[in-house]
Parts: sequence; C-alpha cells; structure tokens
Amino acid sequence: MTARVGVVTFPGSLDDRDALRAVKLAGAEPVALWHRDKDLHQVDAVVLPGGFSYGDYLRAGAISRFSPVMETIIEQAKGGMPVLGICNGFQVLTESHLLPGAMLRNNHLHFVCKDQKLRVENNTTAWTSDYAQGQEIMIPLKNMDGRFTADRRTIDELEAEGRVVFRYLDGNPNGSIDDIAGITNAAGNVVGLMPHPEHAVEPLIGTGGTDGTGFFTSILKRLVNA
Amino acid sequence: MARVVVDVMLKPEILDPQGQAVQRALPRLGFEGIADVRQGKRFELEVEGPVDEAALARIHQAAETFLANTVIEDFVVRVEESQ
Amino acid sequence: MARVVVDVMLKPEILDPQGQAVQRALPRLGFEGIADVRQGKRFELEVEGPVDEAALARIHQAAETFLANTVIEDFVVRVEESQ
Amino acid sequence: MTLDTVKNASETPDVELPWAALGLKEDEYLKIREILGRRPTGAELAMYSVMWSEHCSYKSSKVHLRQFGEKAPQSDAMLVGIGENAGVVDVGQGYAVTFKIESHNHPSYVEPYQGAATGVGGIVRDIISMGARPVAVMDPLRFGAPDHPDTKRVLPGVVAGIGGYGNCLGLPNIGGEVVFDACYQGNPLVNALAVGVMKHEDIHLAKASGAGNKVVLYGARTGGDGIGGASILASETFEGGTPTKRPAVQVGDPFQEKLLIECTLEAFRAQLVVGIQDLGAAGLSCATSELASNGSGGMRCDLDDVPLRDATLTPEEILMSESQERMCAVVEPEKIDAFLAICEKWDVTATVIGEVTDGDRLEIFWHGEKIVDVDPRTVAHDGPVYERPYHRPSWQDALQADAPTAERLARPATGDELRAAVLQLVGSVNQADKSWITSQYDRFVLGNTVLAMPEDSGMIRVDESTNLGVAIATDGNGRYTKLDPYTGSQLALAEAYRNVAATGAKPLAVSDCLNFGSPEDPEVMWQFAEATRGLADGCLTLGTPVTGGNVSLYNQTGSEAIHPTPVVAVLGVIDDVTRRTPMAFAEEGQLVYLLGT
Ligand SMILES: Nc1ncnc2c1ncn2[C@@H]1O[C@H](COP(=O)(O)OP(=O)(O)O)[C@@H](O)[C@H]1O
Repeated sequence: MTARVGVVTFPGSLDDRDALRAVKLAGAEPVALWHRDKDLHQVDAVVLPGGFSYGDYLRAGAISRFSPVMETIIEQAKGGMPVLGICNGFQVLTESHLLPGAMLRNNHLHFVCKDQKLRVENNTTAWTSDYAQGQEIMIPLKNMDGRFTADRRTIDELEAEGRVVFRYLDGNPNGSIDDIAGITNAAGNVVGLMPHPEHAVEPLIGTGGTDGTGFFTSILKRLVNA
Repeated sequence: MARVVVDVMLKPEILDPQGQAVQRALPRLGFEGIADVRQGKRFELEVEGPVDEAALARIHQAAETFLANTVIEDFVVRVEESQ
Repeated sequence: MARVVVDVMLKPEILDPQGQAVQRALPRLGFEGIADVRQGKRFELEVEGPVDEAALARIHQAAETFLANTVIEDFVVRVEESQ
Repeated sequence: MTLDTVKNASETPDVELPWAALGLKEDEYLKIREILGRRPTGAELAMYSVMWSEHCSYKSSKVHLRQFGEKAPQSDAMLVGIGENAGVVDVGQGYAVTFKIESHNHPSYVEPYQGAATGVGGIVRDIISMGARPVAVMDPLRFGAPDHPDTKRVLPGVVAGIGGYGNCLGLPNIGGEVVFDACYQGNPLVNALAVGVMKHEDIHLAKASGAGNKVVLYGARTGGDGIGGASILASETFEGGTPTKRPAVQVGDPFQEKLLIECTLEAFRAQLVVGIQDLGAAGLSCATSELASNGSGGMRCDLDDVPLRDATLTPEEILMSESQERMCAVVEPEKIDAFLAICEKWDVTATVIGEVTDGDRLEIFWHGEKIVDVDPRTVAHDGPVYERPYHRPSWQDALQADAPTAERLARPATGDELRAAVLQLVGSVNQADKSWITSQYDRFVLGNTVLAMPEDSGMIRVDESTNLGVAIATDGNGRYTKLDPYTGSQLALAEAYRNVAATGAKPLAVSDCLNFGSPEDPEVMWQFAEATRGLADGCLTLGTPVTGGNVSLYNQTGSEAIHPTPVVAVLGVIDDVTRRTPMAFAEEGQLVYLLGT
C-alpha cells in the first residue's frame, strides 16, 4: 500500500505540478485537488503549493484561505491530517490560523530568488523525520512576502516548544523574525515554510541538489507505517 | 450609491519597511521635517442600498475577517459622501 | 506632532486588479451588496513642526512627485488630528 | 451624438474625418476610401488606422523582412514559418517548440513597471495562441547611463515589472541581457522573449472558418486602455467639446493571464477551438480582422456584447482598446457550452460576440446598426508598403576609421598597466554582476530549469521521461552594429549561436527583435536594411531560419536615434539534458582549450 498525497490547485497556484512530481518521485501517489472541491478524495496528507494564488492580491494567501477545499483541510488538519504549506501554501496556513503569525513583505521590498541554506531545527514533525536534527540543507527560496512575524509571546512559545522547524543560515533573506524559515503546529502535523523543497528533488534541476526530497520521503514513511 | 472606506494599517509595533523606505527617500528628494511614515491600504467600497447600521456592521465584519489580517493589521471603517 | 494623510488611488479609468479580486471574493464570503471595490494606498506622515500652508504645499509636492505615480494614480492630502 | 453607421457614411460622403490625428497619411486615407468605395465610418477608420500603423502593418520594414523568407535555409524543423503569431519548430519526439521575441520599449519609458509587465504579458499570449504551454521567458534590456536619474527611475521599475508579471505567471526567467549606454537614455529597450512547448498535433492557427461558428471573447473586460487616438475620433468628430481623457497606459493583471493560460490550454486539450487569436496591439480590430481574413468565410460581431469595464466607451474605442489579458476564440456551436464551462471553471469571463458567416465581409454592429462593413483582408493584410529611401550615412567612414584597432589601442606594457586594464574592464558597468536583477526573477518554477543565470544560455527540459530539452540565448551589440550594421547583426547571431552550441544543444532556429530609430531617416533606414540583410545572410550560412520576430522603430529622442540594436535569439535542441555543458569548470585538473581564431 502506498500513501495518497494531495496537492491543491488554487487559481494562481504555480508550483502545484512540481509538488505533484516531488510526491511521485518519493514513491507516494500524487492526487490533484481542486480549490472548489470540498472532497479530499481519500488523501492521507495534503500539500498547499507555492505560487501567487489570486495574484497575491489583498494579502498573500488571504483569498485562497476561504476556498471550499480549505474548509475541509482546516477541519481535518485539526484532526491530525498532515499538511505541508510551501511559500504561498505557508501564507494560506497562517491566514487560516492553522499556524500562528503572519507573512509580510520582504524587508528589502524585492522579490528574492536564490539558493538558500537552512538548518532543520526539528526532525520530529510529519514532514521532517527523514532529516537529522540540525542537518543543513540547500533548497531554493523565491518570494515577495516571506517575512514571518508574530508577537513576542507567540515567538517565545514557538521557540520553547521546538516549533521552529527551519531557520535561515548564512544571512536572513527577508527580515523574518529570529531567522525563522518554517514552523509547525503543536501537534507537528501541520508544517509551513517559505523555501521550496519541491524544487530540490532532482540532481539536474533547480539548485542541482536533492535536499528537498526528505519532506516527501518523511511523509511517505509516516503514512505507510501508520 | 454610498461609499464606505476601510483603512488598513500595520499595527504600530510591526516593522513597516515600505513606510521606512519612503521616509528615508523624502529628505533625499528635498522634503525635510517628516518624522515618520507608515504605509497602509485604503479600500473604497461602493455600497448598494442604504448604509445603515446593519450594512456598516457587515462591512466591519468583512474588514475584520477578510480585508485586514488582525494578527498584524488594524482597520477603521468610515462612510464617505459619494461623488 | 500632526499627522497628514495622503490617500493614493488608481485613476478611475485604470484597471484595478486588486480591487476586482476583493470584489469578486466578497459574495463568496457571504458579503453581498458591494457594487465596486477599489484598492489604493494610504500614507500616514508624522510632521514635525506646524502643519501650515507651506508644509502642506510641500507634502502636496512630495505626493505628486513621489508618493503617487500620477500617470496612473490620483491622490488626496488631508490633515488628521494626531492620536 | 449620432452614430456613424455605414448607411450614414454613404449618405454623407463629405464629412471630414480626423485621419491625420489617427496617424494616417493622406494617401493612406484616400486608399481606404478607394477600397470601400465611400468614406469610412468612424469605426472603420479606427480599425484601419491601428491596423495600418507601423507597429501592426510593418509598412516600413516589410520589404526588407521578406529576405528572411526568401533566403531561408532549407530546414526540416520548420513547422510553421513567419507570419503566424509565432513560428513553430520541430524538436523531435513529437514535440514542437514556439518562441518569439518582442519589444515594449516606449511604454516602458513612460511607465516602467506596467510597460515592462504588459510586454511580458503580450508575448506570452502569442505563445498560448499557438496552442503551446509557455515554459520560460527571457528579457534582453538596454538602459541609458547608469548614473542618470532617469535610469534610476526606469531600471528598477522595468525589472520589478518583468519580475512581477513573469513570477506571478509562473514562468521561469532563464536569461537575458543588461546593457548600459547613453544612447538608450530616452529610449530604453525592453525586449521580452517567451518560449512554449506543444505536441505536433496541438498546433493551432489564428483563423475563423466554418459558417455558424461562434466568436468568443474571453478574459479581462474591455476598458479604455491605450486608446488615445480613438478618443480623438470619438469626441472631435462626433461629439464636439473636450475629449474625455483616456489613459495611454495599460495596467497588467498577471493573475488574469495565468487563468487565461490554463483555460486556453484546457480548451485546446478538449479540442474545443477552431481558431484563436490573442488581443494585443489594436485589440479587437486586430483579432476580428485577422481571424476573419485568415479563415474562409466572413464574420459578424455585435459590440454590444463585449463586456466593458467602463460603460462610457464608444464603439470606436471598444474596437481600438488595448486592454490586456483578452483572447478571441472561434468555437463550433455544439461545443460552445463546453468551452464556456471551462472558462467558468477558471473564473474567466467569456462572451459570444459574433459568428463566422458565409460571406467574405467583416460586419460589426452597435445598437443594432451596422458600423463596419469591410473586406477583412484589406484591414489585416493590404496595408501600405513603403520602399523608404535609404543611404549610407556620410559619417560612417569616419566612424569606422575612428574605431580602435590593435595598433591604436596601446597594449599594457607592464604588470601595473595590465592590472589597471583588468580592473578597468571588470569594473565597467556592462561587465558588472547582474544578480541584483536576476535574483528578482523566479528561475525555478515549473521544475524544468536546467540552465539559467549565470549561464550564457538558458536551458529547459521539455520531456521528463526522455530528457529532451531546448536551449535559448539572446544577444545583441548596438555598438558593433552602429560601426557596421551588416556585420553587427551577424555578430549578434553568431554570439547567440555559439552560446547555444556551447551548452551541447544543436541550434535550430532564430527569432529577432529589430530595435532602430526612425525609418523616415534614410540613414537609420540604411542601418535597418543592412542589419536585416546581414541577419538573413547569416541565417542562411548557419542553416537556422528566422521563425518570427518583431520590429521596433522610432526609438529616438529628437533627431538622435539609438544605436541600431538587433537582438537575436537562437533556439537549439538537446536530446538529453543530462549531457548539457554548464559554464563553470567542473573539477580540478581539467584541461582548458581555446577554440577558434
Ligand atoms: N535582464 C536579464 N534577465 C534575465 N537574466 C539576465 C538578464 N541580464 C543578464 N542575465 C543573465 O545573467 C547572467 C550574466 O549575464 P552577463 O553578465 O550579461 O553575462 P555575459 O556577459 O557572459 O553575457 C546570464 O546568465 C544572463 O542570462
């Protein structure tokens, strides 16, 4: 038996096909989900992909968050279904309050596209178990609104509970508080990050490395062993 | 038709690099004496029908749940005469 | 310190994709009766010293040359009481 | 305000129309009268004036561009040649690639962000209208002096606009150029290239055939964008009083365009489309007349059915509007519901505005009255053709004589001089690191980017299972071309060709953007004629046909023209992208060879 991992397409999603490809390369069964369809088609986990859903108009992720598919995802995520939000997907997760905080315009006010080094700060989430604690990985980063922010109490709580999952290394690319690149909810099933693991799953493409593969193999193992 | 304006600004404690960029540029352009600049959004809503308490309450709710992200933003709703 | 607000809106004849996206979303969220939405920018300037005619004229000029892109945007300058 | 109907035009032959204000020459206006056998209506005049403009009709350049066809090298790879929205090249394994480069120079000077953004939008629509999925963009740019205040306004705006639009569309930016030269001060060059991939059987052409088939306008609503001329027509002729101010600037909506891409490709896949045309310059005037003239029948449209953003638009303005993110499709009546359903799925507004008819006329109606009745070919294809006079500039010899030669350029004699020369070279702005620009562009999206910055050529994987790929490079050198236009354009071609070949790809085809000054200046016209001849000869020698491109004239400030700047794009194919050769030395101990002379 293999696991079914859904990838949602919102209007303006861009990295949905890449995420489906990454799921497939990891050996899981990719399932395309549509924003208007409440039905998750028996998937075991969901990826909210990168892109500019609704053009990032109003705020990144703000309009998508109200789509029919998100109603089901919010409900099931609260019940423990693993959800990964990449970039725009992370923005959707904060807008839906599945993850705390909010995403703001990069402090330098430019779109930034680069190979980004990260440290895996927590390898106990549903999406990071295939990494070593403290492992350094290189995956692409590309966004306009990547500056994670939250009030001090929330940040202290995230830090104290080990819920900061990824931290930027070698320079903070967007002014994100405490170099935070990704976080998880208290249960560890919902993870959001700005950089793009789905662009680092083939040796030839993107950064030329495969450091992003671990996200998809982690979830596969977790689901198959469950 | 009546116009309702919703102003959305980042909360004071949140860093506003857009506002800062403007503030830093102003003296270079020869505009002195501006101590601080914040940049936010302004929404102009053209409302069908009367802008009564009920309508304003609905717009307030739309602002709270949708137009503003209250984790980082504050908002104000006010009625403007239509042109 | 006094606050001067500069509201910058796209000219009425210019396409406003952001406002349109908001307008389209509102009914889906259950907010009916909004005929049109335009989204613009709001700048809050904290002015040192008195906000007299001369100061306002300078801000007007800053708005015209810098805060607004008058090829596609209109702007309004107004004084607000400081909080 | 009375409506200027066809009937009215026949009955009032002496009414003066503002043809000059619309940019027509007197003989052109007379030719329109001759074609119609009467004076044109205001709406007809609007259509002819935009379609016969330099931009749409290539009236000054046509006689020279013919060489690209006449001297085209024999190539089995050409599936669709010059003349369509974009040329199509066979890359093997059943795949075809379409690519094209276009300019958005002047709008980018007026409003850098929107000008550049809508330039990307326009070229991408050309690609989707061929039936291809766009897979990458590139952006060769030219700016004035780096420390000039105008450059500080234009450059960041252009870069943000290209990034803002391309990133939001989800197209990787795989290369381009940035060149600074004072000659581009008032005329920056913003060229944009897009490349798309399809299967052979998916190639679509812009034509309307089959009486009864429906004409569907879909995408953004029509507003008053880019119709300065039409408002003159609307107000002066028929209304009096002051013309309503209409914006010349178009604002792009990349999100809408992303939906257009998905919706169009889904309709193609479902075999719902007979013909298709994007709406760019000249908007509906262009789409209706081109679709009708390329098909077998006529066409009838009702402008009342065009969804408007601004209810006050006149019919002339609707015909001329350059609102972005719109497409026009011809669909069989029994498939129309399925087509509209796909549009609805993608939240794209779609409206039937007319149908293909038995006849051979393009007829357009407004409030039930006929306001256009023309042979569409006369609008789309029978525009004026000029044999502009040209001659070699009197200063050309002096310029060439003044060119630095090996004898006249002192060689560094000492270590210190060498060091100074090297520092001067690497410190020059045209050699500078471009990553401030390239890092604002997404080069990873779609997950098929094999080569992008800082490589000399971009490379995209076309098929994941076989690793088939294509490489593209764009190059151009205005200084060389000014010194010798014939050789200059060949050098641009040769450089792009080498850059593609050096990746391991086999160069197959060429697209070009010819950026020049005013064709009414015989010396500029000579540059154009020479550069075009050089490029055509070079393509023949190298065996790479020109599949399409774009001409941008009138790039000048007063009497001062930019350097003649042909920008050449070469596309190559590589059977296996894993065998590509990147630029960097891979490991220690490898040998370095210098090839050529
Ligand atoms: N406007 C641009 N858009 C995208 N990529 C660009 C642009 N300008 C330069 N580049 C890319 O940056 C890299 C370095 O460019 P450049 O310094 O011009 O290289 P070279 O001098 O070798 O041609 C190349 O990969 C080039 O494609």
